[in-house]
Amino acid sequence: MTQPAPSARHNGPDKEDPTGPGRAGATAPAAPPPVKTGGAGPALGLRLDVRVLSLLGVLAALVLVGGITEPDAFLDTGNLQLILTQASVIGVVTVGMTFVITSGGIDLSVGAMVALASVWATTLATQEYGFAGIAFTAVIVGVAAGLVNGVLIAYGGMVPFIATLAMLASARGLALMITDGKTQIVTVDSVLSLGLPDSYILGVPPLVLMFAAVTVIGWLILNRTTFGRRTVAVGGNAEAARLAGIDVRRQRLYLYLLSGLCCGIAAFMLIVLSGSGQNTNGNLYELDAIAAAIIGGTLLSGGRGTIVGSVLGVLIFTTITNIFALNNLQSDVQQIAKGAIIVAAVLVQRRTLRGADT
Amino acid sequence: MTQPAPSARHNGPDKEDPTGPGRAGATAPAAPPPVKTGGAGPALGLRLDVRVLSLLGVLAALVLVGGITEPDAFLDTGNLQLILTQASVIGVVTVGMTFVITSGGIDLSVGAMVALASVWATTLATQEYGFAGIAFTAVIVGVAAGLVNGVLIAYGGMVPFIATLAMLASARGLALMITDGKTQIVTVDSVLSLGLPDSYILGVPPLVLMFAAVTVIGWLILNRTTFGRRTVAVGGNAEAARLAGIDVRRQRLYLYLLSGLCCGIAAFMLIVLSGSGQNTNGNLYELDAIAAAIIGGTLLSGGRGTIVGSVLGVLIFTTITNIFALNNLQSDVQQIAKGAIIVAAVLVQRRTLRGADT
Amino acid sequence: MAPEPPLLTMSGITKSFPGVRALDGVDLEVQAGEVHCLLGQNGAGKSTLIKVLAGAHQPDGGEITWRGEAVRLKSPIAAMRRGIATIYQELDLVEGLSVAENVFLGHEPTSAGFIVRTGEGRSAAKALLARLGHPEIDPARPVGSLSAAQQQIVSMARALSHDVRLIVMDEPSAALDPDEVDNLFRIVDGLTADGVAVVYISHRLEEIRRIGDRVTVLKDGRAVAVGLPAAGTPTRDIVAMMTGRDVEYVFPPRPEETAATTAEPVLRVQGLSREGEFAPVDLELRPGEIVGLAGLVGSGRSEILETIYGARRATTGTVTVAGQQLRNGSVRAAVAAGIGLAPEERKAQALLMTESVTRNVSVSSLSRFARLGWIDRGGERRSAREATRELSLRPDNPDTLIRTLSGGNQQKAVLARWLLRGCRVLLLDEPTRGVDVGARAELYAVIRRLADDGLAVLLVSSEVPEVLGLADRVLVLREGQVVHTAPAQELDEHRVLDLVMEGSPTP
Amino acid sequence: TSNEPKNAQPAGNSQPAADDKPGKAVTIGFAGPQADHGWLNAINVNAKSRAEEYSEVSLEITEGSNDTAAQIGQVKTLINKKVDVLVILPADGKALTQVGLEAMKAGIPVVNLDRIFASPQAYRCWVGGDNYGMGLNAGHYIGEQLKDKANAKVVELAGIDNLELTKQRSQGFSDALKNYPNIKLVARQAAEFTVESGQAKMAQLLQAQKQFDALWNHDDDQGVGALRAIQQAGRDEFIMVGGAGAKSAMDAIKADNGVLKATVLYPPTMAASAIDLARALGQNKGINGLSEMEIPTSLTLYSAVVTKDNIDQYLPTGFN
Ligand SMILES: Nc1ncnc2c1ncn2[C@@H]1O[C@H](COP(=O)(O)OP(=O)(O)OP(=O)(O)O)[C@@H](O)[C@H]1O
Ligand SMILES: Nc1ncnc2c1ncn2[C@@H]1O[C@H](COP(=O)(O)OP(=O)(O)OP(=O)(O)O)[C@@H](O)[C@H]1O
Ligand SMILES: [Mg+2]
Ligand SMILES: [Mg+2]
Repeated sequence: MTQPAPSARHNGPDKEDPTGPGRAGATAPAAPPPVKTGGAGPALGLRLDVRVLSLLGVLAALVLVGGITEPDAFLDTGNLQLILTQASVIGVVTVGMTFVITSGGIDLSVGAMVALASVWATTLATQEYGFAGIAFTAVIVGVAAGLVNGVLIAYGGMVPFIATLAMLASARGLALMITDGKTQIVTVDSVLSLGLPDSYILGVPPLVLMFAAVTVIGWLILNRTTFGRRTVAVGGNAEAARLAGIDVRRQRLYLYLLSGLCCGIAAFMLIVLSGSGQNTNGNLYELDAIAAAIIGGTLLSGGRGTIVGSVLGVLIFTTITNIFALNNLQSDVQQIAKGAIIVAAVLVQRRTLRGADT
Repeated sequence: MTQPAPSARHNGPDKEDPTGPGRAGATAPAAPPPVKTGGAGPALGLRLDVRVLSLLGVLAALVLVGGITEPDAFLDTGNLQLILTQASVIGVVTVGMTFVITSGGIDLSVGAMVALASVWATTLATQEYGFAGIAFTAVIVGVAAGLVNGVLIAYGGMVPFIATLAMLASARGLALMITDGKTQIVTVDSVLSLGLPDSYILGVPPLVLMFAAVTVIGWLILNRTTFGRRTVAVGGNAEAARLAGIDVRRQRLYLYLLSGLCCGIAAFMLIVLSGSGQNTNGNLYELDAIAAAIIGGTLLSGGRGTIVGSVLGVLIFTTITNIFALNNLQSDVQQIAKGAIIVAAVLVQRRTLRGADT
Repeated sequence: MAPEPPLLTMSGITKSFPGVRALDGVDLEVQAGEVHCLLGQNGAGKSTLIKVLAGAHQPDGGEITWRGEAVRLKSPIAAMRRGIATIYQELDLVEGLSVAENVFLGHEPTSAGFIVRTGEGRSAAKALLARLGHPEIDPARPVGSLSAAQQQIVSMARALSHDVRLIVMDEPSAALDPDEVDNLFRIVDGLTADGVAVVYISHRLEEIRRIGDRVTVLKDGRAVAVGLPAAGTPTRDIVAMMTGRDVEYVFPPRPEETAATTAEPVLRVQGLSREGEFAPVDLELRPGEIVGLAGLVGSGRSEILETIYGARRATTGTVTVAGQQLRNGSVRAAVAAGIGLAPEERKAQALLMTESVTRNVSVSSLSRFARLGWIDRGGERRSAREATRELSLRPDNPDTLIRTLSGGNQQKAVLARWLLRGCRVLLLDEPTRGVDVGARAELYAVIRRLADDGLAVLLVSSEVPEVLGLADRVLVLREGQVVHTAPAQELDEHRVLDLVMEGSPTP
Repeated sequence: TSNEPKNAQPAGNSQPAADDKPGKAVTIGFAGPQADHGWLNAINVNAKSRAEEYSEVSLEITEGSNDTAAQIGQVKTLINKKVDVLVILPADGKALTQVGLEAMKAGIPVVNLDRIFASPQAYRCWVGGDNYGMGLNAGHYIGEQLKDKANAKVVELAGIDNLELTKQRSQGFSDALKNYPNIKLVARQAAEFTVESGQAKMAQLLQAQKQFDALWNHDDDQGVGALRAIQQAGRDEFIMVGGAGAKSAMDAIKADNGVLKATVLYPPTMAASAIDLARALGQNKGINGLSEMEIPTSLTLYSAVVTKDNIDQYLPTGFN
C-alpha cells in the first residue's frame, strides 16, 4: 500500500505573495517524500550521512558485482587508477554543475564548453605557447563561455535551460569551425607526459589529483564560505536571499562562471588524457553531470547540494561503465542495463532513506 | 533602473523532497518572468495573444530573411510543404512534451521512444501485418514505454528527470538490440506511398495533416477538457490539486503515457517519411521538443502550457534550419547562428511582452 | 514633550505594479522609541510600504528622510546598513539552511572575508535566541523543521542581528499563540526602552491597544489617518477609517434551536490517531453544527483535520460520513463522501495562483460540468459565479486572477469551491489568518450561514475568541490529546488558555 | 590533362575520372552527414576541391546532419532548388531511399556516395567503400601476421554500434578470422569515432585483457585516443591495425615506432570521384579509361591494407 503524502506544511503566516506559489507547487510530489523534515532537527547531519551511506552501499554492491564477475581485472590497482581517471574529467564538470543546480539553475552547455575549450587550447597557435598556453587558454575559454551564460541568465533574464541550450549550439558550432572536424593532436611534451604513468605521484595519476583538488575546494566553497551559503540561499528561496541583502543576480552570474571554469579545467584534463583536442569532446556531458548530481542528492529544484554525493554519483556511473567493459558487454546490453541500474539504485536509495527516517 | 526581480517564492509544501519531481526551481529566472500575470485579470487573454503575436513576429522576421536571401527557393509551395513536413514529426512529440511540462514534469526519453517504436514497428515480423501492424505497433510501443515512465514517476516516486533518463538509455539500447544497428527498410507499399507526393491531399502532405490533427486535439484536450484542467492544476500547485481531490498520481501516469503515445505516432510518421526504421531515429528530440515548448511560452516549472506556442516554436526552429540549408550555411556557422538566434528571439520576445504589459 | 525630529519620515510615497496602484502618496512618520502601528485592510498597501522602507521595492515617487537626512534605499542592504531591519509578512527564511545560517544570511561572520565562522555564528545566534526567550531553539537545526512560531522567532533574531534603530514587523503575531504574543510584546517593550522604534502591522486590533503608541491607517494606497494616538482612538473609528464603513465586529448569533442537538451525526470520527502527532480522537459532527478545535500551535489540530480528510494516513481509527466508512488515507474518498477542507496554508495548499477565480472554484467539481471529459465552460462559469456571489466575493468577476484577490476573498473562493461541490462537512483550518477585520466579519457570517443551511463545520483557529464566538461546541487539545469538551457558552478565554497550557512545559 | 588547375590539390589521385574539358554548366547538390569527424571532413574537402577544379561546375552544399529526418529535409531542399545532379552521402542509406527515389522521379540523377540506398531505383550511380571488405582485409592481414602463433588473441575496437557500417566491418573481420582457427577474438567494445571515446574504451580493453596479440581499430580518428591509452598503459606486446587511412596513422606506420603496423583504407577520395561522376552525368558524358558509353551504376572501392611496405604509395591520400 502506498502511503499518501503527509502534506508537509509550510510553516508560515499567510503568504500574500503576489508572484504566487512559483515553482514549489510544481515540485510537490504526489508520492510521499522520502525524507520527512518534520521532527527532530539534529538528525540532519545523520540524514546526510544516511544518503551518503546509501550511495556508498550502491557503490559497494557494484564493486561486489565487479569483483565476482571479473576478479582479476576488476580488483587491481591499474583498474582503480583507470576508474578514477575516467571519473576525473566528468567529475570536475559535475562539481561545477552541482553549484549551478544547487542555486536552482541548470547548465546544458557544459559538454559544448569542454569541446570549445579543448579545441581552442590545442590550435597550433596556442600550442606554440606550450604548457602554460594550453592550460591558460582552456581555462579562459571556459570562463568566457560561462560568463556569457551568466550574463544572459542573470542580467538578460533568460531561462537557464534556453540560454545554456543556445550556448550548447553556438559553442559546438564554434568548436567545429575552429577544427574543421579535424582532430588536433597535442605536441607539447609537458602536457602529454602529465597523462603518462611516469608522472603518477605515489601511484596516483595527476588527473585524479586535480579532480580531488577540485572536489575538496568545491566542498569547502559550498560548505564553508559565504559564496556557498549564498548559493544555497538563492536556490532555496531566491526572494528571501534578495531580502537578506544578497545580490542574487551577481551570485547567479558567478555560478555560471564557476561552471564554465570547471569546464575549462575539465577541457585541459581531457587534453592531457587524450593527447588531443576534438570538437566532439564532452558529448552528452550535460546529461551525465546532471544525472550524477541528482543521484548524489542535489535537488534539481535548488536549495540543497552535496559535492560528496555528486562525486559518488560520478563514481557509480564510471564503475558501471567499467564493469560493463570488463565483462565485454556490447553497447545494446550496456544501455539497457544502465537504465535498469539507475532505476534500481534510485528506488533502493528511496527505501533506505525512508527506512532511516522512522 | 531595472527593478529587482520579484523572483517567484516557493511557498509550496514538500520542499524537502529529495527525489520529488521538482526540477522547477531550475527554471526560476533571475529577472522578472517574461509574462507578468500579476495585476488585472481580464488582461490574461490579451497577454497570451501578445505572446503568440510575438512568436508570429519572430516567424515573420524569419520568413523575411528567407524570402530576401533565397527568394526563389524559399517562397514556393514545395518549400512550404517541406518546412511543414519537417516540423510534423518533432511537432507531434512537442505536443506531448507540452502536456508533461505543463504538469511540472519533463520527459527526456521522447527521442529514444521514437527510436524504439520506429524499429519495433518495422521488424520483418511486424511488417507482415502490413499498414495496420506497423501503425498499431508503433503506437503501442510508445504507449508502453510511456506507461513505464509514468509508473516510475507517479507511483515509484522517481524524479522525472532521472526516470526518463533511464528510459532514454534503456529504450535506445533495446532499439539497438532489435535492429543490431541495421536500418530496417519498409516494404509495405501503403505505408511508403503515404510519404509520396501522390498522396498529398489538396497539396497537403498526409504527415502535415496528422500533425495538424494532433495539434488540434492536443489544444482541445488542454483547453477544453477536465484532463487539461487537471494537468494545469497539477503543474501549478500539486499539493493544492491533491487537496482539491484530484488524483495527482494517476494524472501524472496519464501524462507520461500521453507523451509516449505522441512518440508512437511520431515514430509512425518518421517511418512514413524515411521509409525505414532506425535505432538512431529521434536523436536529441528531447532537447528540441523542450526548447520549442519553452520558447513557445510553456513554463518549465509547470502551471502554464500553450499548444499554439509550442507549435510556433517548432515552426520557428524548422524555418531556421530551412533557411540555413537554402543558404548553404555549413554546420559550424549554422550552429553558431542558431544559438545566437535563440538568444535574440527570446530577448526580443521579453521586450515585447514587457512593453505590452504596461 | 519636546518635539524631537522624527527618526523616519516618508512622504508622498507612490508605487505602482502592473495594473495596480499599490501606494498613492503615503506619509508615515516614526519617532525613536515608539511603537507605530500600521493598519489597513488586505491590499491597502501596508506590506508594499514597508518593502519600500526596507529597500526591497523602489518607490515611483516620494521622499524618505532618515534621521533628518534625505536617503535613497536602493537595496535591502542599504536599508540594513542604516539600521532598518524588517521581519516580512511572508517568512523570508531559507528552509534548507540552519537557524544560525538564516540569522546571519548576507552578513555572516567571516575570516578573510569569505570563510564562514560557523561556530561564531552559532553562538551569536544562540545568544540572540536566548534574548528572545527561546534558548531551546538549536541554531544548528534546519529552519524547515521548525514550527511556524519558531520560524517567526528566527526572523526576529535575524532582524536583531543587525545594529538596529528601527524594526518593522509585518503581521508577526499571525502564527503565534497567545503566550507567544505576550513574549513578543515583552521583546518589543525591551526594544523601545532602548530607543529602538518599531513599526507594527497586525489585523488584530486588540494588539494595537496593548502595545501601540501611535497609529497610521492606510486605505487603498493612501494614508487616511496619520499618527493617531493608539490609546485614545475608539476601535469603531479605526475600523471605519480602514474599511470606509461601519463594521459590526461581532459574531453572528447562534440559532436558538439547532438541529445539531437532534439530528444524526453526519461525521463520526472514532479513535482516530496518528503516531507521534495526536492521540486517539473521538468526534461527532451534526448537520448545522460548528465545532471548534482550540489548542496551541503545534498541538496537532491541523493534523487532525488533514487526517480526517485523508490527506494523512491514520495510524488507528475510522472516519465515517453518513454511516459510510471512508478509506484510510484517501482524499478522494473524503471528497466523494462530501467532506471539504479549507487548509491552513491557502496559497500553498489550496489555491492555483496562476488561475482565475472560476477555475479555482470549479477544480473540485470538474466532472460535474463535463461530459466525456468535455467541459461546459459556460455552465462552469455560471455555477462558479453563483457560488462566489452567495459568499459576496469581490470583485464580482469570475475571470479575475485569484492572486489579485485580498486574503479574505481568496478564503471565500476556497469556501465557494466546497459550496459548489455541495459538501456536507467543512473542515476549516485557520480560516481568518491574515484576513482583515472587515472581511473577517463577513467570513464569520458566511460560515454561520453555511451551518444554518445544514453543513457541519469543524473549525480550527489559534484565536481563542474566534473559536468561542463562532463555534457551538469546543474541543480543547493539548499535545495531541483532547483534554476537554464543552459547549462554547460554558467557556471563556481564560479557561481555554488554562486548559490549553496546563502542565505544558514552560517555554 | 593540360587545363587542370594546379592549386587546391585534393589528397590522392588527382586524375579526374571524367572527361576534363569544360562542358555545359552543371549545378551539383551535395548532401552529407555532419562533418564532425576527420573522415567526413575529408569527404567534404575532396568534394569541394574537386568541384573547384571545374569552372562550369557549381556546388550547392547543404549543412550536414546526422539526423535522418533533417537530412531528408536537406535533400528535399536541394530538389526544390532544382539542382542538375545530386550527390548524397546519407547518414543512413536505407533511410534516405525515399528521397533518392523522389529525386530520380523528379529527373535529377543521383550519385549515391558510400552508404547505399535500399533500392537501385533511388540512384543512377553508386560509388563507395566496402565496409565488409575492410573488415575482411583487416582480418586477413592480422591472420597472416599471427598464423603461426598458437592461441593468438585478438581484440576489436569497433566504431559506433548504431551504424550499420560498424556491423559490416565487424562481420567481415570475424569472417576473415574464421580462416585462422588458432586466433580467437577475445573482446570487442564499441567506441564513437571520437578520440575521447577511443581513449576511454581502449583503456578499458587494455585493463580487461592483460595480454593479447593484435588489435583492430575501426577508425583512425578514435585510434588517436586508442594509441594514447596504449601509451598510457605502457603496452606493446601486440600489433594494431587501423581503419580509414588518416594521415596521422600513416605517419605512425611509416615511422614504425609503435604498435600501429597497418591501416585499412576507406578512401575519402571517393567524394572527388562522385563529383566527377555527377559532372559527367550532368553533361551526358562517359568517363575516361572505360570503353562504356554510359557511367557504370556501381563502383566499389578497394580497401587496401597500407603497411610500411607500401606506405609511400598511399601517404598522399592520408587525410587530416
Ligand atoms: N509585487 C507585486 N506585483 C503586483 N502587485 C502587487 C505586488 N505586491 C503587492 N501588489 C498589490 O499591491 C496592493 C497592496 O498590497 P500589499 O501587500 O501592500 O497589501 P497589504 O496591506 O500588506 O495587505 P495584507 O493585509 O493582506 O497583507 C495589492 O493590491 C497587491 O495585490
Ligand atoms: N511540513 C512540516 N515540516 C516540518 N515540521 C512540521 C511540518 N508540518 C508540521 N510540522 C510540525 O508538526 C507540529 C504540528 O504543527 P501544526 O502547525 O500542524 O500544529 P497545529 O496544532 O495545527 O498548529 P497551527 O496552529 O500552527 O496550525 C509542529 O511542531 C510543526 O513543527
Ligand atoms: Mg501585507
Ligand atoms: Mg495548524
